[in-house]
Amino acid sequence: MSRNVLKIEHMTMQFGGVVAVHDLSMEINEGEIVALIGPNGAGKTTAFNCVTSVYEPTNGRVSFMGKPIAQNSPNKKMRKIYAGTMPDAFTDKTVRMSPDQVTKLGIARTFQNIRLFGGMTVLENVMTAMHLRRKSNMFTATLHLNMKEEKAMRQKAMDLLETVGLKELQDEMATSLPYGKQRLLEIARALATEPKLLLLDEPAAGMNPQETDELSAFIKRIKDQFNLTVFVIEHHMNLIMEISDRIYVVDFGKLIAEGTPAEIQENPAVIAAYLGGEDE
Amino acid sequence: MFNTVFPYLLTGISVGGQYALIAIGYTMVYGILRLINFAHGDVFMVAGIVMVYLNASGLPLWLSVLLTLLITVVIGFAIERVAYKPLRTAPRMSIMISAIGVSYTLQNLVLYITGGLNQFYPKVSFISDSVTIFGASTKMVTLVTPILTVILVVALVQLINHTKIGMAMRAVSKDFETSQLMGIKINSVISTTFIIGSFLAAVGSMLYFTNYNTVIQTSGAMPGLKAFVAAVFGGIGSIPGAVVGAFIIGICENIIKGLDIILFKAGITKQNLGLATFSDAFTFALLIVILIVKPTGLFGEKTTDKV
Amino acid sequence: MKKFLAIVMVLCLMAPAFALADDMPVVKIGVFEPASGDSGAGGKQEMLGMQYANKVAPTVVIGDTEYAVELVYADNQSATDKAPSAASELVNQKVSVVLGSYGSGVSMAGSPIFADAGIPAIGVTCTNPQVTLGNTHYFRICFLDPFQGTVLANYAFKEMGAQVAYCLAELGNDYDVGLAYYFQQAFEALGGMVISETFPTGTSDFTSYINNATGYGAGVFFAPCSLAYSTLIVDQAAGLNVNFALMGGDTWDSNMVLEAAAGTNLKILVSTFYQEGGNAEFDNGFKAWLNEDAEAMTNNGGNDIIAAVSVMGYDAYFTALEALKAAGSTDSKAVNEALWNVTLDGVSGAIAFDAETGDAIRDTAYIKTVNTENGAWDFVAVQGVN
Amino acid sequence: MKTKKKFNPAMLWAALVIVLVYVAVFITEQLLPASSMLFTVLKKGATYALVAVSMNLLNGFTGLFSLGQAGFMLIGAYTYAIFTIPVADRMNVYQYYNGGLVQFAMPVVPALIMAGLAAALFAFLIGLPVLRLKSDYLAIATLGFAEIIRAIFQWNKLGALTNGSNILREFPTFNDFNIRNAEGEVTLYLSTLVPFLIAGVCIALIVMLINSTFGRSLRAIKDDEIAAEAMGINLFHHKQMSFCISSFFAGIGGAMLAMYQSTIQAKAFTSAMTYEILLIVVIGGIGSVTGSCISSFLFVACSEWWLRFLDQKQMIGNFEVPLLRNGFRLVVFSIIIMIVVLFFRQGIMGTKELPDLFKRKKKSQQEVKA
Repeated sequence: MSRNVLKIEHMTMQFGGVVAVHDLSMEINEGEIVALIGPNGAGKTTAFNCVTSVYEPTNGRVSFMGKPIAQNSPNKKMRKIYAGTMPDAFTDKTVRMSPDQVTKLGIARTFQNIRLFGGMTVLENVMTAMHLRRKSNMFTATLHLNMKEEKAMRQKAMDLLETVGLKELQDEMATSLPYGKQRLLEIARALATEPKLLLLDEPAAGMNPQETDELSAFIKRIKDQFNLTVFVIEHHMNLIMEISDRIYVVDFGKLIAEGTPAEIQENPAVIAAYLGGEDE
Repeated sequence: MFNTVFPYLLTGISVGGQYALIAIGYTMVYGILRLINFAHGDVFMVAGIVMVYLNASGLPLWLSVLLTLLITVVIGFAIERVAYKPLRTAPRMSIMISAIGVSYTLQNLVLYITGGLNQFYPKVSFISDSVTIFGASTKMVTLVTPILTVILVVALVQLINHTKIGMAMRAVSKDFETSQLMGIKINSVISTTFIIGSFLAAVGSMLYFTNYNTVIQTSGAMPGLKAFVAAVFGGIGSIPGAVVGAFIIGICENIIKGLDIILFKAGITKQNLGLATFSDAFTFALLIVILIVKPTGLFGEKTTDKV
Repeated sequence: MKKFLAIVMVLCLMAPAFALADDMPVVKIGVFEPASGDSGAGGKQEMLGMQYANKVAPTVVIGDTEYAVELVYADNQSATDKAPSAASELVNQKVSVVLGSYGSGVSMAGSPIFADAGIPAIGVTCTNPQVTLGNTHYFRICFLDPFQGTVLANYAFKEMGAQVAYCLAELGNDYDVGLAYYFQQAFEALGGMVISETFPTGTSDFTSYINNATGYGAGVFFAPCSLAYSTLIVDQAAGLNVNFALMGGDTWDSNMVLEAAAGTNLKILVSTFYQEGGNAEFDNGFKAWLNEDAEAMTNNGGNDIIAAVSVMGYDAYFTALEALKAAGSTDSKAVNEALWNVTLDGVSGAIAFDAETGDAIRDTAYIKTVNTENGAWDFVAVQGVN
Repeated sequence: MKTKKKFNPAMLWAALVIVLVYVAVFITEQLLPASSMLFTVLKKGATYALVAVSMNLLNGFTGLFSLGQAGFMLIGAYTYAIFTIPVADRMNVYQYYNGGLVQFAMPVVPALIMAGLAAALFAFLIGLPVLRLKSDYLAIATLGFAEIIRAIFQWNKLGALTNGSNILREFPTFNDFNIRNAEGEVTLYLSTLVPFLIAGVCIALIVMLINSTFGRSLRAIKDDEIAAEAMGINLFHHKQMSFCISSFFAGIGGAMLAMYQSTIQAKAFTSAMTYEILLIVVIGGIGSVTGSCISSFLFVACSEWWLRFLDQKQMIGNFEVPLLRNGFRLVVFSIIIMIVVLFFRQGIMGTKELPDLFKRKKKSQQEVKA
């Protein structure tokens, strides 16, 4: 088995009295495409936010390439209302990183509700994401002494845009693109940070069936091209079943199943959760 | 010790009461529009000027008072309609700039009308009188202000909690768009807010200027800023917060002014350190400390960004 | 709508200034005074003196030609940051000589602009020594703070028997701070104790400062501040039933202080340049003019009590005329040269300039007190340094 | 696939316009009398342009709503003044403090840089706690800090350094850049060109920063903080950097203001000054450097020059124009501002820059041809 890229151990995220993620444990290995599915409000995006350090998990540990990037246990105040499991398992230390540090380590993400930089062109959006890999400092950059680097950045950004098929639109304002293209741009932007692990939050949302079909091929292609491990949240079952190596299913914050696409399709708990979900 | 500190406390409470009446206007508008209404301090000043001119025209005092309240309310209402309503869909910054513009305009208009000279505020016989309590002399208005403030605030809280318009206000401050969809007449709610704010500013201005007897175009700037700080301090959007904040700011400010002598009398310092220089600065220092410790103020509600 | 507004705005901006047409050649005298801000009231009273003087002597014979004298106004807004552009405006209008200002800070702020343009200025009631020190273009017809401070300190210590004095000055007001400083020096030299504090611009609540003075057991409360604040202090001190005397410098010599003090039991002393009744001809003429001119009356605070600063403004105007006559030309450099030797027997006393600093040689000040019953100034003493 | 940098005629035109402006300033200064109000406006305008652009860097490009500009200008102005007052004059200036603490004088350029650095240092310290606050709260906190700075500089106990609350003067001003002959007559006027050069260099640096990879990151923060952070941009560092740089240039702007006014006093650096600059930024267009520059000249010209006639009685023939008296200028001015704020929300330039103007022209020409 290949190397472990992301490991989540007993992660619980509680907002006040609401437990959004409840004792979630999962592993993602190098080169895999792993999906996290579940009904609306099951805590999928919250899990993403914990992995990318937007939120600090209430309890549990997240490790990337064997190194903890987030670890926490409920503090005094939280302990009184804590509704999760194993409150004493991770008290040895606390690890807290900012989202940009996590990105620097090699985790990039896209957003469910597209968050492009509206005031910028398509090309600039991608170039902005390369900022973290720059070698120039503020002075050299201001005095434009980093022309070589800047040129290389531009070139690489163009290459990325070509990969996602947006090269022709490079000078358009990002927000003027159609919805599906904006999603692709988000992926290009995430790729520009040179990630090892790519988190895709509902990449097919708002895409038409044809675009969705193209997307699954596209994800596989970039995975190979950039040596990625992919962690994806999605509602489009066809897409998930087609691309995923393994699938985790959550409901009400809790992990209810894991396995290959074929296993999941036959799992009664999953079926119940989804049918139950439709009743709501 | 008590005798030394008490006069400052007394002044502080009085000043705090005046700030409180202005601070409510700031806090209510912010609660609903998320707008720092920079012009509010100037509405307060204009109320003072209106009173001066009405009184000079020979009207009886009670009529001047009533007309001042009415005119100030109309001005507050008009400002909202002219300067803020057209910008409702504009970015927050634009509307704030518009507020600064209104403040600028009001000050310059008053400068033009008065010729930049101090105007003497009419004396109101009863509340201008001197009284002595616990050995400290003060004006009657010092005692009247906090009491009147508390009465008005209690009335306002009743209005907000137990009337239909109050309910609408609360709804709008929670979620502007949804309440609009729910059929609340946003514009009338906002106008009501401005009317209440201006009314309280007018009452505040009467108490304030009776105490300090002169009005000039810049009279509103400092009290306005202080009241605003008080509103933020107490948690902007929260009426009890604004009142508590105003009293705290008022008292602290006056204690600082007297701090040198208090320390001196207590034997802590040997010489005058000139700490009174920092009476205004301290207000802001206090504000910054509270913002850092509790970014939404004493009674403010916590908000989280949705990702 | 937008287009229309844009056009209207452009028209507003482009509207030319309409020039005065007159047959007689014109000599321009710049009036560099605050017409707004904290010192606005005082500045206006000072301007009244100049306006009245201009009415009394609307023309001047320079060389062989008779010139009409035009007063050119620039409002320095009592602010040191607005003063330079007001001064530039006067320079731009090509005035021959400048009068002003009320307030030392604005005078100092405008001074370099006049210096660069080579225009002389006659300080009317700016009493800080720094106004004229180290330059050759600024003159002054009033006494100075070291003198005034000493006079007041002497009076407070010797005549009133005060042992402790409480000084209160506005932060960043050179007039206040300077006068308080010299008062403190003199008072402490006499063996008294001085507590000196400052208040920030825009303060309206002085009760805590007054409480401070009471707390220190002050015998005199010396607050040489702008008129805007002095009336507040008077009013609030009255409300607090203080048992010390209030003392002010020349800025307090105003009917507005009288108004604020009327009907209270305060003791208020001020030092000033002139006492009404000193020159009957001027007094009568000035009062008659005030009563005729409604706007002038308003600017004087609504009554015809003569402020000392008006007298000083009047004298400054005639000093300028003398200088123009002596120079024999309207060229500002010539006027500057001529000013050194100008003498004038003014309403406020004889004026001649010190050959080094350009300050008027003066050795007396009037001390007045408020008669709280009839709301008028009562003359107390003419006081010199000794 | 290759990304050749295309020759851009719009940029060339823009550069040409800028050069022409400088040449025009230089020539006008030699021709017109030095007393002309035009130069007052140009000097103050250049100063305000720099400060406005520095504020725009924060408000328009980084999305940080800061209202502390006056405080940083104050630091800059004081630093400049304290270090450049000739030793001989110190006894006079520090009249109550025995000549003051500093007993040397620096040349102008190092003093200007010191002014910027001092402001940046304060900004760094203030930024540590304050920049974690969001939008309005940040605005209030920075406003508060500006007030605190003002109080500190006015404190009597620091008088040996700051001259307490008293006026500082006698330091080199713009007029000292004029080249004089032995008789003291001016042979070459540079007093307006110099502020243009100082402001020009500083603004050019800001523009270059905005167009660098750092500038992109700042704009990203403005557009979406969460996304920017997710793209590996350290929010705090970049905000702190932007805050310090903006303050650095505000400090230099403050020093220029000191040079323009020839005297300075802490009292003048109130929040009203910050509001004025904010108005300039908004009128010019939030996020447009060109707009800030143009509007600062217009703003200064209106407030100091073009509208002055409204303050005095004017006669057309025998008809006295009504309403005109002291203060009317400011009324008209504030109404103009309100009209701009309400009806021309984008400001003069929106988010366009100088080269964009030529680009658009070109496009429309093409359309005509087609």
